[in-house]
Amino acid sequence: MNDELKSIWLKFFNWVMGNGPRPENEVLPPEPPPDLPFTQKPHDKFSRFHEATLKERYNQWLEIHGLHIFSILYSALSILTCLVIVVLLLATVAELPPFGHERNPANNEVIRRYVEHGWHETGAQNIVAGLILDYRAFDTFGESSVLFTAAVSVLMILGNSRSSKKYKFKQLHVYRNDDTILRGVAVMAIPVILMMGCVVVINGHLSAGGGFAGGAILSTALILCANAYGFESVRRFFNERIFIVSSSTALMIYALSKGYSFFTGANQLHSIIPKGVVGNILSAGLILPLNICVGLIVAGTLYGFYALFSEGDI
Amino acid sequence: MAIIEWLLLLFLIVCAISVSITKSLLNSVIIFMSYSLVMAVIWVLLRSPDLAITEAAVGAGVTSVLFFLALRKVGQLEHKKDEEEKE
Amino acid sequence: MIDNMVAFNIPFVSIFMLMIAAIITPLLPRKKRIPEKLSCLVIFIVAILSAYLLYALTSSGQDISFNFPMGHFPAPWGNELRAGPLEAVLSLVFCVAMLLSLTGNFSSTAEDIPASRRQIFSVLVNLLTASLLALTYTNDLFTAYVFIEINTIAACAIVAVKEGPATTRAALRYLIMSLVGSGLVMIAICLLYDLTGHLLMQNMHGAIQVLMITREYAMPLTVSLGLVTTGLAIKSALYPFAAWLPDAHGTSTNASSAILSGLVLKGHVFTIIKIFYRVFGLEVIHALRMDTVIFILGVAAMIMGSVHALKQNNIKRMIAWSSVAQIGYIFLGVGLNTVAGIAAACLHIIVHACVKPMLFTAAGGLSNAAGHKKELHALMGTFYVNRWAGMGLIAGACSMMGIPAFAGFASKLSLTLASFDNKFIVWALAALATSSVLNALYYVPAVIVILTHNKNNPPKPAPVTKLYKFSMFVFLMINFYLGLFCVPLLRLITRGVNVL
Amino acid sequence: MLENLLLNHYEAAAVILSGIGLTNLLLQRNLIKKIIGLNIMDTAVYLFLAAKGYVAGRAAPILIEKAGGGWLTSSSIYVNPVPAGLVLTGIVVSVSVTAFSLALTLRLYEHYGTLNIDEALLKMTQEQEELEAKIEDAEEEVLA
Repeated sequence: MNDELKSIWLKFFNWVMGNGPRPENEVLPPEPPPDLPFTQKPHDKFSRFHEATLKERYNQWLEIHGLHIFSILYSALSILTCLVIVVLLLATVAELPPFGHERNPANNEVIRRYVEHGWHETGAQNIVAGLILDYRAFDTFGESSVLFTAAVSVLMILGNSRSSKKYKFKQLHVYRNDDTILRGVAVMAIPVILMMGCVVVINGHLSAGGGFAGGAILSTALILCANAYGFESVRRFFNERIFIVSSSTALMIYALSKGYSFFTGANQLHSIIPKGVVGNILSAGLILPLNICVGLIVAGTLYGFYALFSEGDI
Repeated sequence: MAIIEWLLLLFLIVCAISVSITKSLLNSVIIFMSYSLVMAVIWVLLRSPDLAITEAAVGAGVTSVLFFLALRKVGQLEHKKDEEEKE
Repeated sequence: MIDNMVAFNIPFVSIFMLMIAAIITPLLPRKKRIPEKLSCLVIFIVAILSAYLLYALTSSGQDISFNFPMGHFPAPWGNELRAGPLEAVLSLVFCVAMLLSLTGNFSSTAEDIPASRRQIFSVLVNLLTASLLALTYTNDLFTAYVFIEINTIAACAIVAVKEGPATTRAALRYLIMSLVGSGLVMIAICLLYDLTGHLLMQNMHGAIQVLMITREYAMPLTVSLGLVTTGLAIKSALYPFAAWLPDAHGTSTNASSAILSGLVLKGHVFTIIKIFYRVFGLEVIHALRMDTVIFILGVAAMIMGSVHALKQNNIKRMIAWSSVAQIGYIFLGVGLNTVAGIAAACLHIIVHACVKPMLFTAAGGLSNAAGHKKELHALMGTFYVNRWAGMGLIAGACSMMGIPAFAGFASKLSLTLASFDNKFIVWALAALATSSVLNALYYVPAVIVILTHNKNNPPKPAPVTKLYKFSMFVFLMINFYLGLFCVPLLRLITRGVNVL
Repeated sequence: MLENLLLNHYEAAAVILSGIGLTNLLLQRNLIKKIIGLNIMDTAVYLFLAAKGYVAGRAAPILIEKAGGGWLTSSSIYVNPVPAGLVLTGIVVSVSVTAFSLALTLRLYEHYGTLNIDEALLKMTQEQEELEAKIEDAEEEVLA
């Protein structure tokens, strides 16, 4: 029994350390250069009297042992830093308000208003959706902009490497006709995934989920489609142009509708957007259209990341 | 219930440490993926279903896929280089 | 409150205009450099709006500042923007400096960057300006975090916009240091939220005052202040954390270097000032001893930045290290921990935001005249080829040395005056003097080199566009204006700090 | 102190994790591991925030329907929704940053064939020296 446990532990340990049997395609970190062998030639008899100065000796010693010592120092330094940070933060945590207590400073009048009046002020059943898309919508607009910024930056850095010969990356996915199993699964799975993504997006104000989670689910359907039928077939309905147009348009609708709401709110004008009845699909004012916009942006962007990383083009 | 919480938190810490010490990049990405999944479970325990769904879809899904793709690309180049050297 | 409804909406309108410009730019045609022209136009409009806001806030003679609720819910339930004279001045300066950095380097951008990337470059410039304005105006700590992240990604991307291994490496290094910084800021925001239960600055301030009186949670408060300061100090390249800066600012295209050095660092410094002044309050900062730390780091940065700059042979890297020294001046002012010190620091932010883009634009013009070489000895005699760039470099160097009638003199004078009623006066004056001498030691040789006639290998005359001359002219005018008429500006800033 | 730590066990675990992640981000020399470290740090901070929103014995912040119609809206039923909102924003930010930094890493690998940022610097200086040597040779040839 004990031996079995030991062998299991050994296997796990080897796996963690990366010593176990490896698949062929596995990626290894570049090997550190081996310690320099003693390349110094033996001194001939005449030069024996030449005393190496201290500096020369030090340089020789450094050449031979420097890398090793440097790596040891490096690890020691990292462990030390880690310990210092952790101990400092642990000392801080020990003084923080207790976990899960209802009289903590964070549970104040702000939270009470969100919970008690959020449903008629925003019209959303999911308090978190009302919070991020109505009370604190500016943050969420910033968040979508972060995603947009990352999307255009990645497009700039990795884009167009399929067409130009300058870069070495080859296409990873070679379209194969004989992958019937994957295609069979994809035919069944893609509609289900799409439907589930849509449900999560559309019910964002009623239940857990919302635009971001739903968009991520939608993007997996696109990724599966690309894997089963090749990137070319996805490119028929979703290419770089459509990617840019759809994300920009969705973000634009988001910005304009939320801008209208900010403007009317700050100037105390009457907003024409109805709140609806809490609990219905068509309720919660702007939250439903905003969730759909966010879902579109996220689905497009995440699929775009996938395509850019694997092919260098959308 | 409390024991499960402790076990999950301990698992997270073990994952984080093994990510830092493992030598194989593929292993560290796989460990990170399981870390994200356990994090999603912890968020369910902390009564935040929105976060759990998002983390499961994004942390364990999309982020790990991006890491795998990056590794694959690096590995592909490595193989290509080997071939060139053989030739 | 403010009665003028147009001025009331300006902070919101300027941020949203820039955001919307960024969003539609990918849809525009690439021909005739339309995307870049659009972003210049939008930034120009925002500059005019900010100038109007400044006029509306100060014309009545009273110190006015107002809150702009983002949405139908007032604070502490929704997000808020806040604008006063100081915010208006800063946003005006940011827009003007951004605009001039773009127009001054219009032709060098076209040489360095292919057309498809230039479109995305203008998207990133718009986003960067929007995030700077949002950081200036925001009244909410979490909104600040989100826009810091936009700022980080956009800043790293405009380093990487010029193709090539060196820029990629520099951008990656910059990104990693920035991410460490934003991670620390995020931890600090979480701690502060847990201690106060608010994210809005003035509510946090109230809660922290109560905590200081009851002496609860002293340790977490100190740690969170330390973390947020360290995080933002990494992003604004305070000395021990500035190793990433010369690579990033030295290798990128001229417009990017000018924007990064002149503006991006300043956004983070101003965030630190806001957190010190509005969230914690000067007494709390003093009680937690953070002012001394900041002061010492500022002095170290002033000296060490110049020492590093002395060693450089590449002119862009030299100017980049000089930025580290100038950031030290700003932190010196913040470390004095008085209203006068913070006003002097803000004046130095403005001065540096106008002078550093001018220096980078001038260096770009000179190295263009020397056949794209950036080594100092290669620039010999380039003054006589591109006189506008030469004059820009000379004026910038004079300004950095603190010669009277140039912009840098004004801020150094106000820093000196601010340090008079402080216990660190000797140290502050010694540091100011040493740093000025060190500045002279590396700027004067550069000026001498470009003024020496190169008889063996004279630089070939390169065409200088009208836009370049115009931008350099405006830069020089701003420089002299700041040097000669800084007193009303300083008074305005002091009023702004009082209602910050 | 130890009792407090046991009481705040979620926060304690979160700060340990964020310390590990931060150290990885700062001191690992492999870029992919640095980025994984970044992700660990981010999720750890989010764990900290989510733990701060939890209140013992309360339900998730989605309104529950009353038996006879209408909604249960007493604030003593639901946990704090603010941290959840902040963390949602944060997750998006961290996935964007991850994608961006991985893209830069791939470009670096294309140029230098290494994932180590210090080795890249070494190779860069070597390449520059070789380039300068070549230029000098060419100049000498021209002169000759």
